[in-house]
Amino acid sequence: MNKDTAPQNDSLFEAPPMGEQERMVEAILFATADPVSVNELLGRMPHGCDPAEALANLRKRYEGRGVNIVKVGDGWAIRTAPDLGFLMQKETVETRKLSRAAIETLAIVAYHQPVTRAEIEEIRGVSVSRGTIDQLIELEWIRFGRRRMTPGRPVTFVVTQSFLDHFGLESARDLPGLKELRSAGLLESRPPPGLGTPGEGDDAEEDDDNQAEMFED
Amino acid sequence: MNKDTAPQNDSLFEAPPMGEQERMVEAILFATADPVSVNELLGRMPHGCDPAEALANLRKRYEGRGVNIVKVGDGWAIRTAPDLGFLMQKETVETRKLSRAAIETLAIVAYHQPVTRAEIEEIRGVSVSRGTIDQLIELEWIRFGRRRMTPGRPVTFVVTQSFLDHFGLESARDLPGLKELRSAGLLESRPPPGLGTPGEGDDAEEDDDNQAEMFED
Amino acid sequence: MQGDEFQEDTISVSERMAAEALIVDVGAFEGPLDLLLTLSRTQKVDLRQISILALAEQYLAFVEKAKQLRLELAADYLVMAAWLAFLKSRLLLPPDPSEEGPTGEELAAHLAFQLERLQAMRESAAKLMARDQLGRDFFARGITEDVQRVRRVTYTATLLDLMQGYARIRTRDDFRPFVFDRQHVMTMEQALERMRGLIGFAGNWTDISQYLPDGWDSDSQRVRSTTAATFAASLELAKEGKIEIRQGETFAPIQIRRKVPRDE
Repeated sequence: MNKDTAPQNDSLFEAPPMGEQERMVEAILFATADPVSVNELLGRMPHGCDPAEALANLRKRYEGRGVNIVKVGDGWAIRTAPDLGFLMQKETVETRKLSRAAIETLAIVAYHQPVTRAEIEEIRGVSVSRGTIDQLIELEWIRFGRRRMTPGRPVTFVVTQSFLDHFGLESARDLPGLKELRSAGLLESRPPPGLGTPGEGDDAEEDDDNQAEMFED
Repeated sequence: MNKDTAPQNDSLFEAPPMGEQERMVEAILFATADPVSVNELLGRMPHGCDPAEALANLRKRYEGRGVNIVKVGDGWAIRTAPDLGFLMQKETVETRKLSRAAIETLAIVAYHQPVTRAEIEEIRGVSVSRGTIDQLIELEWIRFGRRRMTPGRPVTFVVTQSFLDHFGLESARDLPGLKELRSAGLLESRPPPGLGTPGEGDDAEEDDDNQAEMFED
Repeated sequence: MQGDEFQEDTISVSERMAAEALIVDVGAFEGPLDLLLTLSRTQKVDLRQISILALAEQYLAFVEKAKQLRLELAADYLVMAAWLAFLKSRLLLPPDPSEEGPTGEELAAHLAFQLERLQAMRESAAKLMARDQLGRDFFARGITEDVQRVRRVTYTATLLDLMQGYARIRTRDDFRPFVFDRQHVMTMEQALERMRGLIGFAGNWTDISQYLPDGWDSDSQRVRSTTAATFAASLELAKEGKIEIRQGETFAPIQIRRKVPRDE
């Protein structure tokens, strides 16, 4: 130990016992905002102390504990044991109602899967924001299905097992049909729309294409 | 331990051994400067843990060490041993010197809580400036308590966990001399006989009201 | 200086010096109660045994001196002086039975209580500030690890929400022609629904390809989908006993006809 760097404190007093020195190092490492070098310890502890030894003892003492004494650059610091890092996350769970856009999009995917984004937009009559899709994917309620083998090869969306679990369905086919919805009073009673052929032009594929591109970027 | 407050983690796994739990509590307490409640520990540790027991063990382990585990209100924190403060001159944060009015007001809130502004004024015999209350609130040493259910429903003030932390108190019951003051009847709110104390008329209640309103705006 | 001291024999030297000091420091007092507490120290007794009458006289003397020195005293000092003069008269005069309100003794006792309480709070404040303090005598963690707050938002939706959402879309606009959602795919259910409407007229064996909807014969994907759906629907209808189905040989056209109920 280079004693020269120690301040010339009152050398009439003997250095504190090693146990005390360990306490001191412990307190300094704990309270100091930055890693502390041995020289710094030497400067802060009473004259005659041997911080290097105290540090070595202390280091041993903290071996295998919840926090360890680790070397950071030239200094020493107390740090959480690496295997306990997961405790430093605090999860707060907040329950929110799904937005109307998300519910509708989810319903369309469930009833029409596999379905492209363009198709969802066509059914909803409004564009579907990327965020809505992302949110449903993040919730693990929808996932990407196969790409549609049409020009532009748009991605499709399908519902997931999580979705079925959440809504207590065995399969998406268990979703009540329009008739049931109607008889349950969920649909206005109205003559069922004919099983019409697509009213859209033949350029539907092109639309799909464009929108798929929009979606991609 | 009230296990009900634990998040419903996967209960298929057994709780970690007590030694591991101690390590976890140690890591969590070391990581933050603020006291952590048992409930918070419970929420952050794996399901089935008993943080109260782990805390008790850990507290024993740190007895006489350079840092100690101390109780602060509902929470637990690690603090350097008070006898080692001299090592920490570098860490000392220059705190704004509190005025006499602020110190007295703080003491009155601590010993008489919950206490209204009018009661503080009656005890000190002078009006309490807005700045004094603001300063104490800013220091996070006092906070609003419940409204008093008297006419005017004045707000009350109580001390905070930060206050306890700052002055090294486990709870407000540990305030120095509290018992003596109570047995001497000095913490009772004793209404002035008949005519009331000087400066306060019979409309003391109205005063209360006004002051509460003054404070509110 | 010394002559003055002997002339005023009602108060001691120290008391008078204290009073003078008080007057000089009048601005340092935090109101009349603070002044009274300071004055009470000159009695050098426990606050519980304090003579309120003597204190009232001290205070009145102080106010008198302040007036002589033409010091501006705040209104509350004068209010207190008036109140103490009233208290003094009550304490000195025998109680008047016709007079209502608290006795002089009661008022004096309360003032003594207030003084004692203020004193106690001052002492407590001093004890509090003398304690070891965080950041001065003991210290918190220097390197803090922020607890990463992972805010997990769970979204809920019920099956009802889902169905209502779907119903909402499907019933939104009356005038929009029904659009088949998947332009190139026909489901068995759709084919079935279509065929149920047509099968009633199919008395004779008819090629299944005749049942394919208009407009689905141009695109190969559409043809595949609608053929498969129609075929599956035919099987379903045959299972239900609604139609009969036949195929001459492998890859030969599949024909269907309405199954005539036995009693017909």
